[in-house]
Amino acid sequence: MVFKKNIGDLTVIRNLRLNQRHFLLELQSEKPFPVMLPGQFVQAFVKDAPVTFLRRPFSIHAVNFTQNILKLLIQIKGEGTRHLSTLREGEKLNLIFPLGNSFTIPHTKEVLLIGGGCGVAPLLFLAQFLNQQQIKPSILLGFRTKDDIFEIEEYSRYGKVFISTDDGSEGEKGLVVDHSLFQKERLPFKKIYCCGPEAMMKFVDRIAKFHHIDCEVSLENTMACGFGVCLCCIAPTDKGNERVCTEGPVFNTKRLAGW
Amino acid sequence: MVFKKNIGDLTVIRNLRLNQRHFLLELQSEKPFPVMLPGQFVQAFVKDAPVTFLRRPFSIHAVNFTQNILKLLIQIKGEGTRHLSTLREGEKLNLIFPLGNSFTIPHTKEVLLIGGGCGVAPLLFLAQFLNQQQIKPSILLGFRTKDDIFEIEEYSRYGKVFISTDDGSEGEKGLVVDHSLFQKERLPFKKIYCCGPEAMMKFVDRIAKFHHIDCEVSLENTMACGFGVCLCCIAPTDKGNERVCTEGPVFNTKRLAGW
Amino acid sequence: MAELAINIAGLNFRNPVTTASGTFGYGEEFLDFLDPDQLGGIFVKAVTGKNRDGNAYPRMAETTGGMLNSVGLQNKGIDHFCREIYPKIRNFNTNIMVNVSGSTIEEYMTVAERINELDDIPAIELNISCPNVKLGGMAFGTVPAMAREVTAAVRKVYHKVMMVKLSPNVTNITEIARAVTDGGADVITLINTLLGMAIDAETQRPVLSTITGGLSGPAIKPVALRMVWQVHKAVPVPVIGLGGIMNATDAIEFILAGASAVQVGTANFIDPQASIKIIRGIEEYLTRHNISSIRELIGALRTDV
Amino acid sequence: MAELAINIAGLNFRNPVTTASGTFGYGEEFLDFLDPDQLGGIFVKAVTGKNRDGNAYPRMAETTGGMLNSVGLQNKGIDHFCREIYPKIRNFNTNIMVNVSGSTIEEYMTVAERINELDDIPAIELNISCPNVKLGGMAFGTVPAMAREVTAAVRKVYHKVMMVKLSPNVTNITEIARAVTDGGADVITLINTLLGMAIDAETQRPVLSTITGGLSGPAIKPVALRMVWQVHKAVPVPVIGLGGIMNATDAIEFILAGASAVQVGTANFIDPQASIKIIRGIEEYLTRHNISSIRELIGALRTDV
Ligand SMILES: Cc1cc2nc3c(=O)[nH]c(=O)nc-3n(C[C@H](O)[C@H](O)[C@H](O)COP(=O)(O)OP(=O)(O)OC[C@H]3O[C@@H](n4cnc5c(N)ncnc54)[C@H](O)[C@@H]3O)c2cc1C
Ligand SMILES: Cc1cc2nc3c(=O)[nH]c(=O)nc-3n(C[C@H](O)[C@H](O)[C@H](O)COP(=O)(O)OP(=O)(O)OC[C@H]3O[C@@H](n4cnc5c(N)ncnc54)[C@H](O)[C@@H]3O)c2cc1C
Ligand SMILES: Cc1cc2nc3c(=O)[nH]c(=O)nc-3n(C[C@H](O)[C@H](O)[C@H](O)COP(=O)(O)O)c2cc1C
Ligand SMILES: Cc1cc2nc3c(=O)[nH]c(=O)nc-3n(C[C@H](O)[C@H](O)[C@H](O)COP(=O)(O)O)c2cc1C
Ligand code: FES
Ligand code: FES
Repeated sequence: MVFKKNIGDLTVIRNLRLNQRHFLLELQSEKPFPVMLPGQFVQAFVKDAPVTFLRRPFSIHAVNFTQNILKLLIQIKGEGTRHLSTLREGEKLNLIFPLGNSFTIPHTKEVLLIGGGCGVAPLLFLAQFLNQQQIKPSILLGFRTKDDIFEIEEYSRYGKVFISTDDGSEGEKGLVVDHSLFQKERLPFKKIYCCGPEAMMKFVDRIAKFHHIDCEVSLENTMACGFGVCLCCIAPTDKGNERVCTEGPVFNTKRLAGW
Repeated sequence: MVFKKNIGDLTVIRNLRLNQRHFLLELQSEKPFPVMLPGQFVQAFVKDAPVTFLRRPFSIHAVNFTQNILKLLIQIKGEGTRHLSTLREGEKLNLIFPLGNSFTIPHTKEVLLIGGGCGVAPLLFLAQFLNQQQIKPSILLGFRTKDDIFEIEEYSRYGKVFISTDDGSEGEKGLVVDHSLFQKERLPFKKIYCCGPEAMMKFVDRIAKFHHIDCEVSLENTMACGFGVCLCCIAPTDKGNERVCTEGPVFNTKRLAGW
Repeated sequence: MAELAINIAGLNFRNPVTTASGTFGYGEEFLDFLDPDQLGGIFVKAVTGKNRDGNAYPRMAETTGGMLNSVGLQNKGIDHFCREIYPKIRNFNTNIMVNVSGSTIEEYMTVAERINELDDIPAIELNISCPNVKLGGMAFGTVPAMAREVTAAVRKVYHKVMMVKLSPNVTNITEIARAVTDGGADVITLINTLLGMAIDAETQRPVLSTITGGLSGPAIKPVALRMVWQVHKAVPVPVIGLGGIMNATDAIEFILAGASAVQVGTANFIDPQASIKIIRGIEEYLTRHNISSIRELIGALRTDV
Repeated sequence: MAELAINIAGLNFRNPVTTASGTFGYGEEFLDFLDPDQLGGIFVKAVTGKNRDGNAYPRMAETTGGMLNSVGLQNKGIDHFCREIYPKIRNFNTNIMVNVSGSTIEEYMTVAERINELDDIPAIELNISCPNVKLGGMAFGTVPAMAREVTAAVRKVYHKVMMVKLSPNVTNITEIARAVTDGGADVITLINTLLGMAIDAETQRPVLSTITGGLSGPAIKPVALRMVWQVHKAVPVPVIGLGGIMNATDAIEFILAGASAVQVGTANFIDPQASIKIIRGIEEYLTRHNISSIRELIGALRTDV
């Protein structure tokens, strides 16, 4: 599927601080949105930041197509995200969107979504989308600690939510792959969608492969352009080096070399 | 005289737009001010500006030593000044100050101040200072047009103000050197202080030399450091190349080579 | 209306703004953002003799006012270019120029010879300046005798406009420029990227898999301008300038320094419409300064006192 | 408390942070901002044989992430230095090193010989890399044989620690590094400025009176890091690294790449306390990473996969 790419200023209508390291940007467009699917991302231009030079990629967290509102869930990492965290209502944010491919529509209703850290971002949009396909996924979210948790009610609207924290302060203690969901001989899932740190995704994929569950992951990468021309964002696949921003960011782990 | 240089954050307590191209920044210090004299300047750090790299020099426009308030009068020229024009109350501005030498105390009461464009900036502080020495200077201010004029009431508190505009929309029409003040055989001034574009200052100096009037000018220059270490800000004087930021910015025109 | 058209080595350009190799894909990727037919030309990305996978990830590091890349000439080779890419782009109504790369003189010759057969490619840009492959062009671009040799060899098999793209990583750029002019270059383009390096202090590792990479973006503009100025004065052939051009003012600086045309590179990543905005900005500049043709600005830097 | 002290060619440094020649005056100008005795050392500005007025104004242009300068070694000459400056700075309790510049081998020798007599100057930095004077050092710094010759000549008359500062405007920095090592350099410092140019599109003139000038600041950091890394691997003598260091992270990157110490240059203009903040930042880094001495970091870049 080919998506028409847009470039333009969106207006910040809300900048909500979720906790010390995360915030939620609600952006409104004057023009109607194009088709956008879960797993796709935007490239945001950080204006007036002395250090950042390139755009910054963020997954589409949620979309309201009737009101032309797009949400980004952002973790403060460095200068670029710190700067975006200071955006005020009414200010503009220039985006190129939508970029990349998307999660595929599953051929099953037994679906599990797994997110870690700010890798949870694209899963809300995905859960919403699955609901529209009459699928209520299970959603397993991993956080470092209780204080990092946010928006559980949002996810709960679309499926059953399970939580794990590294320190056990909420939900089960440990990594997502330690969760009791997986402590069974046969898992009740036929499809896993996963997004988070690479190490976590590889762990999840190992479980998926062991249980012969189809698994799609959204890869991390450092990107210069985000729309396929610089060839900086490469992942080795069964077809050689492919562009994470264009052939990805979502890959079926079957296709990833070295996984 | 040696001034102790300070570096620190001052708080913006007012940012007043005077007209399309000029604004007035009022900055308050928590610490008491050091000695500062008219003609001296500050080096301001433009935070969060993607293009500006070096600090920007601005003359001290006025000082309130009891309330620790320092005023800068700034003309929007490029990225740096545009950025400063958006500072809001409560934000911080990092300054190195006071820098450079100062206008000297005149040995006469027959004093004329001449300013053109935003070269008027140091003259308010100078006029205030002269008043403290029981001197009421004449003040000749040149602007492009009526709409560019500002703060005349302020200057009027310290001396008699004359105005010229390029287009004659206020005061006399023409350049400051065309002003009727100078259309006399003998001028009633023994000292001229002048600040503005170099071409203007050279014109004024020619009049001053013709009438044997002592003349001090504040030189324009592009500066990297502002405190005497980079040697980028040079003016040719009777002692060779001198640093405008340290031996200047104020020079008696007698000492300037080529004037 | 000011005149933007120029002619470089017999080739007509609608305007002096082109896009740099490796930063514009094959042009297709930009169709959602701009109309390529408005551009002066497009330099498509490097084509080599055979398929190349390029370097391992990570290939990119952001730096102050720029970026490092170590893509390493990833492309599917000349056969694939002729068969799959060329048919899709040949009908763009602008000059499509191919960046020709290789590890040996023979490879350069093979690729150039094949491109010579393609009717709708009026020029090649010989890339003797890629810092990101072991046996890549950069060695050719830093030794005058080798630069001359590879240029002369390709000259024998390539009969249209031959541009040669120089590496800035040299002591004396005019020496290299003279060597490729002697070798038969019709046009010199410069600069390619500066060799640089980035380190992640936290992990204590290089950011790039290749340790070093090529620096591009506004950080390098002063070096690029200087080299364009030096080469413009040193050789009789026209120069195409690039390196950190972000806006029309930058482009005009290069033209004043002696560039007959410019290429927009890294700027495309940040604003895919940058090249079009630069064309409009040049037009405005000419109008504002009452200059009737861009040609009057080429090398017009005023250095009298 | 992590150990910051290092020893370079027999000379003890309290910490690896020094200030770069031409950006720190003679140290005195910074007394309102910092205590020089906290620094690892100070490289005072270039001293030549005779008084030099330097170049005409304008000498400075701001660029993206950096600046160009064309000061041109303005200084009052070696006599004035010995008579007027030395007595004022000799009692700073830190290493005061003098940047020695010239147009001829004889001039370098004369200056070095005079400085050899000054008890409280433990080292010189031979500047064979200034791009801003016609017969300035840069010619010496770009041709290996000349670099070797001037180094060897000064080595004969200078008997304390001799550092040689290299120009980055070369094809092969390791070649020059080897040449000055052969010539007797105890330490190599790099990099000096990159040759660049700025143009004012509105006036259509060069910004600098000299047309070209030296580029410094974070824009050049990737190039500087790369050269420090290359030279560290190529020669046995210690390296002092600089080029765009603005904060402690930058400094640590240079040390990881192989620098035994660093110099803070242009950053002093923007924050005159930058050098002191960098010392504190390095201390914090070592503590956070549980590293007992800065010496463990020198050249410790991890390049295994
Ligand atoms: C397709 C895609 C979707 C993404 N979606 C989201 C999202 O929805 N929410 C969110 O918070 N973040 C997301 N990210 C990550 C986000 O782009 C980075 O965190 C951001 O660019 C960091 O910018 P910065 O200037 O704050 O930090 P920087 O100063 O640039 O970097 C800080 C640290 O983060 C590392 N880093 C920076 N960018 C990346 C990257 N792309 N991948 C891995 N490590 C990186 C750097 O190496 C550095 O150590 C996504 C990344 C990609 C590629
Ligand atoms: C000692 C001193 C005192 C000053 N006092 C004041 C003051 O009180 N109020 C005020 O508005 N301005 C003052 N200036 C000028 C002010 O510093 C510049 O206008 C400002 O730095 C421009 O910054 P920018 O980023 O907005 O413009 P830039 O983008 O840096 O420059 C815009 C244009 O202005 C020119 N320019 C920039 N800086 C200077 C300079 N220092 N001298 C001459 N031309 C320059 C540039 O060449 C360019 O063409 C003073 C300058 C000096 C040296
Ligand atoms: C990601 C990337 C890939 C590049 N690939 C090529 C290439 O294949 N061939 C080439 O000659 N130059 C290549 N370049 C260099 C650019 O064409 C250009 O010379 C350089 O980036 C300087 O210009 P800029 O600062 O405007 O980007 C590449 C640059 C970048 C950033
Ligand atoms: C204004 C200025 C003057 C300089 N003068 C000298 C000098 O006299 N001798 C010298 O060896 N280097 C001189 N340099 C170069 C610096 O010492 C340093 O090598 C260069 O600026 C790169 O480091 P930085 O990016 O940290 O500034 C000068 C640099 C600047 C900016
Ligand atoms: S980020 Fe440029 S190709 Fe993917
Ligand atoms: S601005 Fe640096 S010496 Fe004057």
